[in-house]
Amino acid sequence: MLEWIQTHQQMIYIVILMIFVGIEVIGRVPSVLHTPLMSGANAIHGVVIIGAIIVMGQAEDGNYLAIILGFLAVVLGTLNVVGGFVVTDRMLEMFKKKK
Amino acid sequence: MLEWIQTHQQMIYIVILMIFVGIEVIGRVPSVLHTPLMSGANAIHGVVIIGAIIVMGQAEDGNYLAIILGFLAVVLGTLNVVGGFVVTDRMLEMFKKKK
Amino acid sequence: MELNILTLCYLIASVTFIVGLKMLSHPASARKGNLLAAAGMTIAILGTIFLYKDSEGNGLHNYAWIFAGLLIGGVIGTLAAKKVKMTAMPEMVSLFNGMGGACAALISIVEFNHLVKGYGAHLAAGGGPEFFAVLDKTTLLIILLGLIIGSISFAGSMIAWGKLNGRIKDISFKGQHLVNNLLILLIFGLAAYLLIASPAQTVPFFYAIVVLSLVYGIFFVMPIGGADMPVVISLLNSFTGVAAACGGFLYDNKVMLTGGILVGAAGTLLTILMCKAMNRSLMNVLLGSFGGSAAGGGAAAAASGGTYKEISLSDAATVMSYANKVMIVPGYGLAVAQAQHVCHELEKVLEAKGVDVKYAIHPVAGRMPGHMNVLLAEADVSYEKLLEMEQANDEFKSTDVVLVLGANDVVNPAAKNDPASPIFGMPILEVEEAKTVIVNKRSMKPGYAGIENQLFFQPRTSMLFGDAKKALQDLLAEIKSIG
Amino acid sequence: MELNILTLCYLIASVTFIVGLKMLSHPASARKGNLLAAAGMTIAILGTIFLYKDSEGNGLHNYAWIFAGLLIGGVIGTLAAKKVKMTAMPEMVSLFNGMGGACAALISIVEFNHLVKGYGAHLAAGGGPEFFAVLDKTTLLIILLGLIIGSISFAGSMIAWGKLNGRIKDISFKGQHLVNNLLILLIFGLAAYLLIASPAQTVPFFYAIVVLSLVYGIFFVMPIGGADMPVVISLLNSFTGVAAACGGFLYDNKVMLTGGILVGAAGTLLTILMCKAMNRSLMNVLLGSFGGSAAGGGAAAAASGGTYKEISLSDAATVMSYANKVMIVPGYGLAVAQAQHVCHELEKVLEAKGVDVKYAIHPVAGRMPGHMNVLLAEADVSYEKLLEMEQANDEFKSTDVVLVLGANDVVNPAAKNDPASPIFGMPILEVEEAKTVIVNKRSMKPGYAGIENQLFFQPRTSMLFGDAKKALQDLLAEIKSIG
Ligand SMILES: NC(=O)c1ccc[n+]([C@@H]2O[C@H](COP(=O)([O-])OP(=O)(O)OC[C@H]3O[C@@H](n4cnc5c(N)ncnc54)[C@H](OP(=O)(O)O)[C@@H]3O)[C@@H](O)[C@H]2O)c1
Ligand SMILES: NC(=O)c1ccc[n+]([C@@H]2O[C@H](COP(=O)([O-])OP(=O)(O)OC[C@H]3O[C@@H](n4cnc5c(N)ncnc54)[C@H](OP(=O)(O)O)[C@@H]3O)[C@@H](O)[C@H]2O)c1
Repeated sequence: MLEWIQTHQQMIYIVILMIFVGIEVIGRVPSVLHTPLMSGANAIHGVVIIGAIIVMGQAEDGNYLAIILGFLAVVLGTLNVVGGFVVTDRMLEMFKKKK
Repeated sequence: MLEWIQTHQQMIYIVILMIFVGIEVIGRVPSVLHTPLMSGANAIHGVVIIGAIIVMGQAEDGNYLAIILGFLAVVLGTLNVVGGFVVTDRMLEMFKKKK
Repeated sequence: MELNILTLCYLIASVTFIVGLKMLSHPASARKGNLLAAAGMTIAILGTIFLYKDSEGNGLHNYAWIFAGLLIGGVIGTLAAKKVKMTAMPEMVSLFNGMGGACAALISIVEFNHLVKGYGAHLAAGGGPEFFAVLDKTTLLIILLGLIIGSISFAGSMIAWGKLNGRIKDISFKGQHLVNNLLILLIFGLAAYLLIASPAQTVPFFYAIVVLSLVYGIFFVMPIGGADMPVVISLLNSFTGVAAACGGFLYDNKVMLTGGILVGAAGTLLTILMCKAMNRSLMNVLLGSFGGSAAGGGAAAAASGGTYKEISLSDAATVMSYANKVMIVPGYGLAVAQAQHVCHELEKVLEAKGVDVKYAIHPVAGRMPGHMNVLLAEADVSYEKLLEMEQANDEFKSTDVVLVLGANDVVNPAAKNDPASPIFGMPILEVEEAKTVIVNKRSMKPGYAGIENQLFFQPRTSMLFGDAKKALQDLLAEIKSIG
Repeated sequence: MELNILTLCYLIASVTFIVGLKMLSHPASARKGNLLAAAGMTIAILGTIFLYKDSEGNGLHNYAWIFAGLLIGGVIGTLAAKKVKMTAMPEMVSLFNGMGGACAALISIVEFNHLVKGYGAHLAAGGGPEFFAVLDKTTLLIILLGLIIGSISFAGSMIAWGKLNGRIKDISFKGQHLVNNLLILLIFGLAAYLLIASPAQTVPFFYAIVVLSLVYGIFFVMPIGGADMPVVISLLNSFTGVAAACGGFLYDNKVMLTGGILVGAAGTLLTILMCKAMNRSLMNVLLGSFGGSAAGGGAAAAASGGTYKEISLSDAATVMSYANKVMIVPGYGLAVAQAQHVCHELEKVLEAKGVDVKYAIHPVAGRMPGHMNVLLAEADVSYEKLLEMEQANDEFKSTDVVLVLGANDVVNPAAKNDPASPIFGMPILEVEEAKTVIVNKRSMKPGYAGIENQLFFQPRTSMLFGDAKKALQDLLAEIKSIG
């Protein structure tokens, strides 16, 4: 366990700091923005698409399982990212002040 | 430059995240606390004492310059740390509500 | 060189995520924040496609598949997000969240298959059956975590989606919480077994975990009341964040790690803030006790009560036409009846008569935070006319007529007066301060919290029964006829 | 194993720094936050002493020296911090900050000597004169950065300390800003030369940088008005943070890195917040234009003005004794006269007569943020009696007598009424709303901002001239004699 901390210490620092950042950044959000914020955060975790791209791009030619699952992962991940950002933008558009 | 970023990427992430944390953590401080907060932060950067201890502890026996400078660094660093925390505590003691 | 640029891309993307999320939490900068995060994401995706190299220095292939996937996902995602009705947006978010969870789970499955293949190669090379000797436990741990969390998030989000669009009803059975707890124990037990005991045949165990996680996701969300889905979605959202971060560990990929953890942390806090705005604890929401009892408790509560008086359409039209200041309190009923457009009509007609019309927006009116803002914005109601709770409470004293449209809990004085009430302590809109209160709803039935509302029995209050849209249309006609 | 534990120690310390700083920024948890950070620091220091190993696996030696240093520094630091008077605390902080900067600079000097020795060894081993071929540029860069920033912080803090305790006067000469800019250019030019041009003899250049940095630190702080020192100290504080972080890079030491950057970032923001509270920009403070002009501009302003009336001690004593509510507005003059204890006396005597006495605290009254709170707390004034600006402004209307004690700018109505005034826009205590205002100061001279105060010429205002301590003592005697 201690050794594990030693070898992964940089990662651990990044994770802990990121948790602080995540919590602090949200701290002061007014409740009307809860839903758009949730939606925006939803789009950001769509960054998992990068893992899907790597899986897809590394699938060996004959390995149909990997290709099919990887392809599916890319499609689903893209849905998350693109849909997430677009729907958030639509929500926020509603909030903008009328000229 | 790019290569430098690559080799030090973990450090860079930690630094950037730390900057965000530092800024966010302070964000909502009421102005009466400005001075104690400054004093507390002053004590925290006394962490430089660790560098002084390393310098002192690695000074070769005959190297008087290193020993003297290292010793001075340890003394000054300790002043910063100990004095910093004690003076902050005294300031904050003043703020505590009377029973 | 390429890797160096990719590192820079990821660094930029991480920063845009943080700054974007920060901007998203301030009304003035929210939209730009979303675009900024999207730009960062684009950089990270393009960088990965063109610059990624694995530890042996090989780039990616299967570009046709990758671009096809991006294209299909992108087109469907854009269309779905553009077409969805305003009020159906939480469903949509839930669906997209589920996709992300599924994506994380699929990645774990593929990577597990790689491991198994590696095992095969190891055997073929004459290695012993000690599969686990050749593999890094941390890798397996992370694969399993991503799998479990991703699957739960996927299955849970699908159920939440079904509940929000009404296809799935609340189902709970006695001892369900016990079953759920046993299930999660079983899942983690199996995972620990896989990690520690090094069974000879790991593959079936792995797939058992997949299935059990999916089942747990379903059972987890099933008993929770449909109205609590926004909270559940927010929670599952942070789950998916953690699943994405697992991917970051797996590929030593900083942008996945930071983005995932960011959402995991921010999402968890957001979930808690949402619960706070309803004056409830997260536990209370997850146990489904409050939302669940609403239906049952409701009927009982409606049976009791005092006497109330009704108001005729023409009377209502008259008092509103001759008022100086009218305050409209929209609630869930307005959203259900889709009456926001008629409501805006009414506002314009009254304003033309010189009446000062404003809206009092309670933060948890409706079924998702910001529901009323979004709804009224859709009907082109000007932003300046929407008063937040504190402002509105200052103004009720000087208000002639309050028109409550399908709201109930958010105007229930029990939250202030009755310490025994389940909503006691929730800040409410204090409409009873106004000279006259007209309440439109279809019956005397309670709202979301399933409790009686004394407001309806107060002397200044009169009821205007009927579906919100229908009632407003009739009211509008009456007011116009007054001339 | 030992290294692993040390890593954990550092991780814990980093987290306590963050959490401690966060707690420090909320009144209720501030003290605990300070103790938490101190605990983390202790862990990090002890861990380093006993567990540190360099890259070749050697531990530390010279334990006697280390402990002697810790002991000496610890004893002196504790005594100094315990003995210092409340009002001298900013000086103390400045001094400690300078120690930290000097420590960082010393580390850089020692490490540079190591490098030079390494060069010697390299030559002795028959290496060519290309010193820089064998050394990592990043290391040298970081050594130089730590040196420059640490030295500036040290010299600047010493000047700030001297100014605050009155030993050093503001000195500025024509073109000083130009000289300063040239100086900093020269320093970075030399540093760049050392890094890029690989001169044969680097040592003199290095020490030239040391000297120039010290000179720059002195020149940087010299022209800034003594009253602006809190802002300057806060800025130098964040400098020292960055210098400490350089040490973190040098030794690949995470706790130095995180602690240093944390203070660097938080300190910078704090500096900006401090300037904002005075409605000024950081640039404006650093150029020294405002504080500098105070002395000169003051005399001129005092020459103009209308007519004011004085009040006798006995009249003042009478109106205060028979008032229902008295509000005391403390300012810089109270601190200078050390009149806080008499002031508390006065409060108690009036309260005994049934008068309701409160204090109105302006956020930038005095010469450091929170100055008045600290001062009055020292005299045991109860926390509940201190009203913040907003609360106080709500209460002035219902106040019979406002007693302004050595405050000036913070009650100057020009901040509200006169767009041409340098303090226009600063929120002030609106004492002119009260029935009677009694102002105690020694003369009609202006305060910190060097501008006239119309309040003194208003019909409701009367002046009670004299040193705050003396005047209060006399007032107290009079009130007691009334019986
Ligand atoms: N905003 C959020 O984030 C969120 C999330 C989860 C839960 N909640 C909870 O939801 C509640 C929100 O309060 P609320 O006052 O907006 O709603 P509510 O208390 O649920 O009351 C809505 C009322 O609208 C009436 N209604 C339903 N359909 C209607 C129609 N077609 N026309 C006219 N009236 C209709 C219902 O009475 P009839 O059946 O008699 O017509 C009902 O009493 C709070 O308890 C809150 O805690 C909010
Ligand atoms: N708090 C901070 O963080 C901070 C930091 C830097 C600058 N500042 C600035 O400092 C100012 C603070 O305002 P302030 O109203 O507290 O002070 P001020 O405007 O500086 O006025 C202080 C007044 O006290 C009088 N005084 C001096 N010695 C006295 C004595 N022994 N007995 C009685 N009166 C005496 C002086 O008048 P006589 O000479 O006629 O007696 C002077 O007019 C603001 O302009 C603020 O921006 C504040």
